Amino acid sequence: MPARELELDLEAFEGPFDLLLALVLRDELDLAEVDVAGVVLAFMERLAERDELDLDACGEFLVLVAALLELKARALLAGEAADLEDLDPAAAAEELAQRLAEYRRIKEAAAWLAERLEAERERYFRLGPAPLAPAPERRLEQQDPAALAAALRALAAEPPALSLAHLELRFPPVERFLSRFRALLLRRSRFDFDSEVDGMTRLEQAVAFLALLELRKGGEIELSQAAPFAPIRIQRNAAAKPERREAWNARSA
Amino acid sequence: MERPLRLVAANPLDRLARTLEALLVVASQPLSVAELAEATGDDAERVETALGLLSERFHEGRSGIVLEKVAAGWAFRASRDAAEACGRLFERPVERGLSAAALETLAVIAYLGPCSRPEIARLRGVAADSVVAGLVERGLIAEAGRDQSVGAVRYRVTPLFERVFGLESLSELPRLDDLGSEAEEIRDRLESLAEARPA
Amino acid sequence: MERPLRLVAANPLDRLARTLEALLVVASQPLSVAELAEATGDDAERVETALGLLSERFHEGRSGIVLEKVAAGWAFRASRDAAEACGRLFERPVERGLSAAALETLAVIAYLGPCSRPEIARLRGVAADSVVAGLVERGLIAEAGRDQSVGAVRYRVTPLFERVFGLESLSELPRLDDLGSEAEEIRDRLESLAEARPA
Repeated sequence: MPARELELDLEAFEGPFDLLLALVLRDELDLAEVDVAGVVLAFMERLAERDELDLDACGEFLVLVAALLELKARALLAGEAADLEDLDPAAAAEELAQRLAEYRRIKEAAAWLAERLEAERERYFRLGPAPLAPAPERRLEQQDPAALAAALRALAAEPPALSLAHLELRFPPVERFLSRFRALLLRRSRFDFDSEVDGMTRLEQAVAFLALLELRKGGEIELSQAAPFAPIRIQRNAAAKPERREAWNARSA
Repeated sequence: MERPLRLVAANPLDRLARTLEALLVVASQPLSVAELAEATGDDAERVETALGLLSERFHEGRSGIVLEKVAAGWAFRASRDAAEACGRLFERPVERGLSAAALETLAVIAYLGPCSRPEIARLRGVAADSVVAGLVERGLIAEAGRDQSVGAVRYRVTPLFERVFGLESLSELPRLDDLGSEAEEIRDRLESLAEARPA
Repeated sequence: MERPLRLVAANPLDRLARTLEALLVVASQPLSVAELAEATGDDAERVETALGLLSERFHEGRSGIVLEKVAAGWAFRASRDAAEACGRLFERPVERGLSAAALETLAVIAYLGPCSRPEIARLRGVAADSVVAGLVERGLIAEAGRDQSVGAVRYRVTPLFERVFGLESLSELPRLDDLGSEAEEIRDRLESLAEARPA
């Protein structure tokens, strides 16, 4: 089951995770009341119920939770090109306010359309041709077959657009953290996750954590944590030798 | 003349006639007396009488809208006086080109061979129903049996398609060697792209 | 009263009006003045005058057939008095109403002009795919080429949309108020929210 379908039962919200995000984006849910740690705990509980680590689900979850954290930090809702990390809180608040106002206007327009539709309920008109009308003949000029080739070529060359594009996040590749941690493990048999990712953005921290899960899945490391929210300890697995793996990033999750 | 006119306006039969007018102008096929009676909640006899009134009003030579009784029922048609103008209305000018959606769909079917609507939708990443219906209506594609596994109707290009694109046969389509030498190869490529594309 | 009637009947403007009636009763969508002028071989100004005559005759409350100006053209429809009878015989184009998601999506497309699913999703904060497919199926929106940069299919509203919502053109949509105080209000709320939260 995808992470976005994760059922949540929080104080402020009950329902699937993706609905929570949608409500937050639409300003229908007060973000201050959303317990992000509760979301994480719910996910961890579900993970614990399973024997196998579902890396795809983890990746998606981390991406979504990172989105939520970024939102909560008021730095998410930047314009297409703006670098999120460069946004100061005031600019981010401005951006968020603009975006919410934009959505409000759309809702107003939708309400106007709904009223209009109701008012026009009594207007019946014919859909389709008249019963005794001649069938219109459509003629087409001679066409160039090169247009067909061009159409297919364009379809075959179409760049894949980003999923979750509306969240407008930029994801650093997991590979970057994989190499970094592997290099670290060559020098040290154990390290502390929190101190390694100190100073990174939340998004980078989330992707770094994903890299940890990947290393653990491959049996390269062991993870331990004394208590929830205590520092995460990483220990090199003596049996495994660090090796290069295929590039993998959060976007392909 | 004023007085009888007012009387007619107040007459429920005239009211019924107006409702019938309304029904007939919305209908896409001739309506029977039974259908009209049911829709108006009136009896067949009164509907017949009202139709008689309307036939008088919407009569050839008197009105551009003519009420006609055909085998299946009653329907409005254009008066014969307007035949020439109607001819011009329905004779559409020769169209210069096809929409991007139509061209893409034709390209998929022409290059990959018979495809079903679900296949076309998957490859293009958008629903194909209206585009396919439009191309069928124009005679550029036609049904070609059903997909073996799913049972969906498949479509092929028609001889008219070949004429419009000036092709003796599909083997004359411009080569797409950069995409793949075989239709299968091109199809695989499009499919993997479609999968990568957000739904 | 007989005499003036005959005179009117002999008047070429009335003849033009009858031809227009005929065209409008067989047309499958609203006809623009230009289309009517071309089909009748008459000039636009005279067509407008004749349409004025017809509007008087085919007027709500006076006739079961009503002439209306809609979707950048002229079309006949049933009078509102006959809505109940019509409801027994015909389906409305938007029979079961539209969901909130569908209305929001229509609003985005109608106001912003052609846009793609990712753009709609960005504005609404949720994926738009099934909603868009539903609106295409109902004929309220249609494909309008692909986005130049990303290659996503873009959508526009159709003349049917204008007709269903009874709009002469999209310019009849109410102007949405400028952000103004609302944006400020939201910003204030965000700021107080930020202050209330530790670090």
